[in-house]
Amino acid sequence: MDYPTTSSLLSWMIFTPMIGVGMILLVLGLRPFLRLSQAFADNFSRTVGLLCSALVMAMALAMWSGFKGGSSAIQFAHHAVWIRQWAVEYFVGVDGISISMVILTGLVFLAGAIASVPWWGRLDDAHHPHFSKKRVPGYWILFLLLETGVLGTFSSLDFFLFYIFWEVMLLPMYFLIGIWGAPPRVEAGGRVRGGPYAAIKFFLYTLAGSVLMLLAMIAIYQHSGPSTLVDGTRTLHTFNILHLTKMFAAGSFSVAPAVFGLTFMHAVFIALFIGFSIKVPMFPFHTWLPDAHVDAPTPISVILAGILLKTGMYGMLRFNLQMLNGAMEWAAWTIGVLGVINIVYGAFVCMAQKDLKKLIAYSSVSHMGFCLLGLAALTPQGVTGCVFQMFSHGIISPMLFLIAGVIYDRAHTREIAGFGGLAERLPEYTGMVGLAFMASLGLPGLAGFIGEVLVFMGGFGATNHAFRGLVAVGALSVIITAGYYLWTMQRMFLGMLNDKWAGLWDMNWRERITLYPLAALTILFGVYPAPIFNLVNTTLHALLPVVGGAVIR
Amino acid sequence: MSIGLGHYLVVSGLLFSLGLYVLITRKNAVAMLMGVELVLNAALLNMVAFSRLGRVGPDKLDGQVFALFGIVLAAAEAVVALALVLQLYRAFRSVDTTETTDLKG
Amino acid sequence: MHLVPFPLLALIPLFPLLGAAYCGLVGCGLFKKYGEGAIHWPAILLPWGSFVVTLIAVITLAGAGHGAVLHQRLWDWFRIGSLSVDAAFQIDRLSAVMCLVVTFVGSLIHVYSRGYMKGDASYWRFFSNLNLFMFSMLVLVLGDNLLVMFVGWEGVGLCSYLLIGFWYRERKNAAAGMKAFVVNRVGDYGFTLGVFLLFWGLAAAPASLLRGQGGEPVAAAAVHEVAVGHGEVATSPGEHGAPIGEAAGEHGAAVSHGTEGSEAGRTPVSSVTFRDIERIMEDPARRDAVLNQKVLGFGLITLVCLLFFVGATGKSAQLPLYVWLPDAMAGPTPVSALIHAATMVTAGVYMVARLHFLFAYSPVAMTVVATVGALTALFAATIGLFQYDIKKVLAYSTVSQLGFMFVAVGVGAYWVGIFHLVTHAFFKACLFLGSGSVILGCHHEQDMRKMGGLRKLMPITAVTYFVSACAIAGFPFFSGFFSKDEILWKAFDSGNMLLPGGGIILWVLAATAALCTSFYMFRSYYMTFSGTYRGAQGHGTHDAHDAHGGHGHGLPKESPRSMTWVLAILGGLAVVGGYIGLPILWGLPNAFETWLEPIFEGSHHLIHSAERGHGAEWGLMLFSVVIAFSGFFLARWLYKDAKSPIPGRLLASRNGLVQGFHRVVFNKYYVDEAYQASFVNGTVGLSGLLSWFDRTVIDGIVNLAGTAGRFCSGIQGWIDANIVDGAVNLVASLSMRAGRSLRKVQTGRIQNYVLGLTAGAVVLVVIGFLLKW
Amino acid sequence: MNGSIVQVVLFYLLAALALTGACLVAFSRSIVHSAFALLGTFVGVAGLYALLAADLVAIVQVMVYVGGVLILILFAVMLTARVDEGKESNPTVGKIPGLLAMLAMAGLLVVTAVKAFGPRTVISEANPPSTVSPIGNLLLSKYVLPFEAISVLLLAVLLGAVTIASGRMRKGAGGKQEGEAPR
Repeated sequence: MDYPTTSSLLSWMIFTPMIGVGMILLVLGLRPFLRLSQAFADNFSRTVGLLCSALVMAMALAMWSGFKGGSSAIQFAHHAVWIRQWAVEYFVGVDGISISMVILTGLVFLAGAIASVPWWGRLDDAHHPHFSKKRVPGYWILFLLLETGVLGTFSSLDFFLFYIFWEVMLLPMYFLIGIWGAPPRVEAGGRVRGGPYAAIKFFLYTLAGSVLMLLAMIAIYQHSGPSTLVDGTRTLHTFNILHLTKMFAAGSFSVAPAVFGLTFMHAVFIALFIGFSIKVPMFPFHTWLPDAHVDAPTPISVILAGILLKTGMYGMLRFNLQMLNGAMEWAAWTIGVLGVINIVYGAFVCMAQKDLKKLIAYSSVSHMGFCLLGLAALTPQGVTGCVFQMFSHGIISPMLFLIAGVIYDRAHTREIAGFGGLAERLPEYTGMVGLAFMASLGLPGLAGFIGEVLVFMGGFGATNHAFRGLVAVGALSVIITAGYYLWTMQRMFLGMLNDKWAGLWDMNWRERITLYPLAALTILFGVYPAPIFNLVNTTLHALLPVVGGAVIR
Repeated sequence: MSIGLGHYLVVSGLLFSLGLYVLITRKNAVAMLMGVELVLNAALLNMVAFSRLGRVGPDKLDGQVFALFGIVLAAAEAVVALALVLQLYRAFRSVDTTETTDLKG
Repeated sequence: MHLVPFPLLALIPLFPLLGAAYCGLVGCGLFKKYGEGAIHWPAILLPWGSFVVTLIAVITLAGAGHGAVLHQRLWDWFRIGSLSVDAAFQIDRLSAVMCLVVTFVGSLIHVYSRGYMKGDASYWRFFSNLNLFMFSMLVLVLGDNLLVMFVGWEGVGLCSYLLIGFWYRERKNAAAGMKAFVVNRVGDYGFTLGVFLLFWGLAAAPASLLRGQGGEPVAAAAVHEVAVGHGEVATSPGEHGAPIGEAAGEHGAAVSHGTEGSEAGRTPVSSVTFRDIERIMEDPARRDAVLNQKVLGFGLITLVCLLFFVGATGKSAQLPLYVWLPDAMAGPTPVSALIHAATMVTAGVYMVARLHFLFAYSPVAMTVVATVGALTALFAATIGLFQYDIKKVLAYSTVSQLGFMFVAVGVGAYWVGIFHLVTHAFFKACLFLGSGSVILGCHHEQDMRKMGGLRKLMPITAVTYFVSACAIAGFPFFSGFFSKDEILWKAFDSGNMLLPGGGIILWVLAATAALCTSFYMFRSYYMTFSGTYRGAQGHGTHDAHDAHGGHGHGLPKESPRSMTWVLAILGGLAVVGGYIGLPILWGLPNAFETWLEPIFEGSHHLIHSAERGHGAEWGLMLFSVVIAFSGFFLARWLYKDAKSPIPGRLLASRNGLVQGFHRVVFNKYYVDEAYQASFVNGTVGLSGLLSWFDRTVIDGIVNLAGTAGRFCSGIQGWIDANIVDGAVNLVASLSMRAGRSLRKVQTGRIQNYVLGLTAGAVVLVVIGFLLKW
Repeated sequence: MNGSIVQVVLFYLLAALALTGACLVAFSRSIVHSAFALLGTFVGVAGLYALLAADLVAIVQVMVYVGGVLILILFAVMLTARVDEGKESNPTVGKIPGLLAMLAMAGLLVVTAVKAFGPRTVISEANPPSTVSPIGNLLLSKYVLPFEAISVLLLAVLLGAVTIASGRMRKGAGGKQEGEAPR
C-alpha cells in the first residue's frame, strides 16, 4: 500500500510546463539587456508553449505505453516528504482513474496550444484584434501554469498537494478569461457582461467550492489516525489519500464527531461533493459555465470544457467514490437525480440558446450529467461509462468549441440565427461541424455513444430499480439533443446562403491540425474504445460496493 | 547565637537602601556616584555571603568570582563615570544633575 | 444453431464504407478534376462487390447445413462487467435474405443514380452518402448483437437525414431531413431502453441458475461463463486470436453446438447477442425466470417488445411515428427508392423478425404489432387516395405496405413478413425509380395533374410502372399477390390475438387497405401515363437541376439507358419475385419458407392458428383477387385518359360531408399540424421556459448573492471607514495626547527616575507578597 | 559554633562601621565628608568579606575600592566641587520621598532577608583554606572567557576614560542649541 518512488516521469511531466514558464520569464527579463524585440518575445513564448505542450503529450503517451492496465496499483509514483510537521508529502502517481485524465490533459492542452497561435492561417483583422496577439508572453505563462495545475490535480495522491494544485488551476483561469476574454459589454437590461464578469463569477464560484473542500480536508486531517510518512517518520495525522482511504474503509472515522446530525463521513462527503460539483458543473451550480465559455477565448474554452470540468468529476471519483466509499450508496440516489436533472435540463436549455457557444456550453452541462448518473449507478458499466464519458466529452467538446472559434474568427458573431446556408461556402467546415454534432448527440460508432450507452446500461442495472425510471427520463435527452443540434445545423448551414457571409473562407491549416486529430480520435474511440477501458476498468470496479451475492453487474 | 546568612543580608539590604537614598536625594553627580558604589557594595556583599553561606556549599567559589568581576566592573564604571562627570563639568560648569536637563522631553 | 467462421463477412459492409470514404474524403477534388466518372465507377462497383460477397456467403450458408450461422468477430467493443459486446457480424438465413435485397437493390439503384444525378454539383456527396447508407444498412442487417445492430440502425437514420436534406438550399428539404432524424430518435429512445431492460431482465435470473456446475463461487462462475459464452467463436484457430483469453481457449473446443447439452452452466449471465438471448430463452429455467418478471405491471418481455416496437415504428414509419416518411420524399428519388421504400424502412420488420423469440412470448406485444400494422396500412392507404404528388402517393403506399408487413410479423407469420419485404423491395423500388424517371422526364415536376400521356413518350417506364402496380395491387401471379395474399390469410387465420376473432378484424382492416392500394396505384398510373401530356413543355422547376443538360426543354422523353435497364430488371423481378414463395395451398414448393424455417423454428410452437380450413383459404384468395381488380377498374373508370368527369365533380361538390372528408384526408388528418402544435411547440416552449428560468432564477440567485455580497461589503466599508478606522484613529490620537501629557514626567532628573524605579519595585514586591498570602 | 563569639562581635563591629559610613555618605552635608565616610563603608565591607572567609575578595576590595575608586572620587570632588562654598557642598532634593523610598526598600529587604534566612545558621570552619588559588584556577579555567572579556573591557575603559576626559566636546554636541545651559 505504500508506494515508494518508482519513476520521476510523472514529476517531469507535471513540471515541464513550469520549465517553459521559466524560459519565458528569462527571456522577458533579458529583453531590455539583449534588446530583443517584442515580436521575438511573443514568438519565443509561443514556441515554448507549443513545445512544452507537445512534450507533455509525448510523456503522457510514454506513460500510456508503460502503464500496466490490469492493476489497480499506483504507478509512476514519486513519493517524498514535503512538510514533515504537518505530515504533508509530495506524492504523485497514477492509477486507473487518473491515467486517462492525464492523457486527456496532454491532448487537450496541445490542441489548445495550437489553437492559441496565430500561425498557419489568417487572423488579421484590424477591427477585431485577436486575443492571440494580446500580451502574448503573459498568456503563455498562465497557460503553462494552468497545465501544471491540471496535471498535478490529476496525479496528486496527497490531499494537501491536491488542494494546492487545485488552487493553482484556479488563478490562471481567472486571468485567462478576464484579460484575454471578451471585453466588457453592456447587455440589454443594463447588465454588464463580458470577460471580467465571467472571470470573477468563475473565480468566486469555484473558490466557494474550494472553501468547502478545504474545510473537509482539514476536518479529515484532524480526525485521521496516526500514520507514517514515506521515510518512516511517524505522524499523528495524515494527508495521504491512500492511507485515508484505508482508514475510512476500516471505520477509523466512526468515532469522529457528527456534524449537523450527520455522521462525520457523510458530512465530509457532502462538503466534498458540493465542492466538486461546482466544477462539474452540476445543477444548480452551473451558471458560471455558460458565461465563462461565452467570454473566454477559444483555446481557453477548449481547455475549460475539455479538462477543467473533468477535474470535478475526477474529484468525485477519487474522493467521494474511492475515499468515502462507505457513503457512496447512501448518496447514490440523490446524485443520480441531480445527474438526470443536469442531462434533461441542460438539453432543454440548449434548445433555447441563440449563441452558438452558449449552446455548446449548456450541452456540456447536459453531457456532464451523464457522468454523474453513471457514477451514481454504482455498476461497472455505470462507472466505466462515467469515465469514458469524461474522456469522450474531453475530445468532443474541444472540437465543438474549436468549431465555434472558427466561425467567430471569421464572422465575429456567433448568433445562430444570423447565419444560414454556410454549407455552400464552407463545405469542409460543415462536414466537421456535422461530425462533431453527431458525435456529441451520441451517434453510434462515435465516441459519445459509448459513454452514453454505458451510463444508461449501468443505470438500468443499478440495485435500486428506481434508477430505471431515472434512465428513462435521462434518455429523453437523446431526442432533445438531436433536436437542438440538427436545428442549429439547419439554421446555420442549410438553406440559402446569406449574402452577408459570402466573404467567409473555409478552414485553414491551424484549424485542420487541431480538428482532424480530434475527429479521428472520436471515430477511433467510437469503434474501438477498449484502450480506455483497459486503463480504467480494474481500478474502478474494485471500488464498487459488492451487493449480496449478485454477480450480475 | 551565631552569624548567619540573614545577618549579612540585612546589612546588605540596609546598605542598598542607603545607596538608593543617596541616588534619589543627591544633586551632585559625584555624590550620586557614591550612592552607586554603595549599591554595588551591597550587591557584592550579597554574592559573597551567598557563596559562603548559601545552599551551594562552602567550597563553591563562583559567588566570590562574581564579586571579583563586580569589583572590577565597579572600578571601570567609576572611571568612566568620573570621566563623564569631568566632561559634564566642562560643559555645564556644574555637576548638579538637576540643572543638566537639556535632554528632557 | 452452430457458428461457422467466415472471414469474408466484414467485406460486405467494408466495400461500401471504402466507397463512402473515397467519395467523401477525396471525392470533391477528384470530381472537379476528372468529372463524374471518378466518382461513380468506384461508388457503383464497390456495392456490387458486396453483392458478390453476399452471394458467396449465401452459397456457403446453404452448404453449411440446417442451422448454420456464418460469423466473424472483429474485436471487443465493450467488455465491462457482464456486458460483453463484440464488434462482430453474423449472417444467417434471415440476414442473408435481407443482405441480398440490400446489396442487390442497392447496387441497382446506384447504377440508376448515375443517370438520375447527372450534372449535380454535389455528385460526389451523393454517392458518398449513398455508399455510407449501404454500409450502415449492412451493419444493421449483419450485426451480431443488438448494439452493433443499433450502430447500423442509427447510421441509416443519419444517412437518411443527409440524403433527404441533400438539396439543402431549400429549407423545406433540410427541415424534412431533420424531422426524419428526430422522429427516428424517438423510436431509438424506445429501442435503447428496450436493450437495457432486456439485458438486465435476462440477468435477473436467480443466482442458482447462473451457478456453474462445479460449485464454483458465483463471481468466478460468471466470469467463466462469459468467457465460455464466446468460447464457441474461438473454434476457428488463427482468426480470432487471443483476446478471448485462456478460458475460451480451454473451453472453446468443448462448446460447438450451443443448443445442445445442459445450458444453465454455459449461457452467459446476460447478453445483447442475438444467439445468446435466444439460447437463454430456450433454457426453460432461465426463460421462466425472465418471463415471470413484472415491470410496471407488464410482463418484462412484453415491455421489452413494446419498447423495441417503438423503435420499429420510428424506423418503419408506423403509427404514430410515420409522419417523417412522406416528408422524406424531399430527397432525390433514388434515395426514396432505396432508403424509404426498399431497405431502411423495412428495418423495423427485420428487427421484429430477428427478435421473434422474444415477441413470440408476448401475445400482448404481438397483438399491438399486428394492430398497429393493420391500422397504419389502412390509415396511410386512405391518405394515398387523394394525393397529387406522385412521390407522396408512393410514400403513403410504402407506409401502408409496411403496415402489412407488421401485420404479418404480428400474427407470427414471420417468414411472410420477410417475404412481403422482399417483393415489396422489388416492386416499390421499381415504382419509385419509375416515378423518378417520370420526374426527370417532366423536368422535375411531381404533380400528377401536370403529367399524363407519358405511356407513349416513356414506354419502358410506363410498362415497368404498370407491372409493378399490378404487383403491389395483388394481381394474380404477380409477386405481390403471393406475399400479400399470404399476409391476409395468416391474419385471418391467426389464433394468437388477445381478442378472440381478432384476426378477422385485422383481415378486414388489411383487405380494405388492399382495396385502397389497388385504387390509388392505378389512379397514379392513369393520371401519369394515360391521356395527353398536360405539363408545361418548358423549363425545369428545380433550381438544383438547372445544369441538367438536354432535358430542359420539350416533351418528356425516355430516360437514359442506365436507368431503364434498372427499371426493366426490377420490373421483371416484380413479376417473378414471388415465385420463391408459392402458396402451399397450391401444392407447390415454397422455397422461401423452407429457407427461413430454421430461423423461426424456435418460436414456432408459440404461434397458434385458428385452424380454418383450405376452403376458407381458397375463398379468401379469390376475394383478394376481386379486391385487386375492383380497385383497378374503379381507378380505370375514374381516371383513364382523364375523361371521367366524376373526380372533378366530386371535388367541386358543395356537399359538406364530401368536402369535409376530402379536406381532412387530403390534409393527412392534420396529424402533422397536431404534432407541431403539441410536441414541437411544447418542447420549444419548455426549452424557452427553462432557459428563462436558468437565466433569471438560477443565475438571478447567483447574481443576487453577488449583489448582496456587494451590499454587505458596502456596509462593511462604511463601518470600516467610520468605526474601525475611527477606532484606529482614536487610538492614535489618544496616544498622542497621552504622550504629550506624559512627556512632562520625563523631567530629565535622574533622581526622579530612580525614585520611580524604586517605588515600582516596592509596589511589585508588595503585590507579590499580597498575592502570595 | 566555634570561635563564634569573636565572629559575632567582629561582625557587628564591621557592620556598624559599614552602615555608619553609609549613613554619613547619605546624610552628610559636605561632599568631602561623604567621600571620606565612604572609606569607612568600603573597609567595613572588606572586613565582612574577610569574616566570610573570602580573603581574596576582601583584599581586592581594599585595593580597588579604597586604593582606586575612592581616590578617584576624591579627585573628582576636588576637581568639581567648589569647596569654598562651605558646608552646603552636597545639596539634596526631595528628602521626604527619598526617605520614604529608602525606608520602604529597607523594610522590604530586611523583612525578606529575615523571613527567608533569619533562623538559618551555617557551620563555618575554624581555619578556612585560602581562596586565592582556587579562584585563580577558576578564573583561568571555568571563567576564562569572562576573564578575558573583562580584561578587554578594562582596556576599553582605559582608552575610553582617557578619550572622554581629555577630548573636547564637539561643537553642537553639548546640547546648547537653545543656549539654556549655563556656562
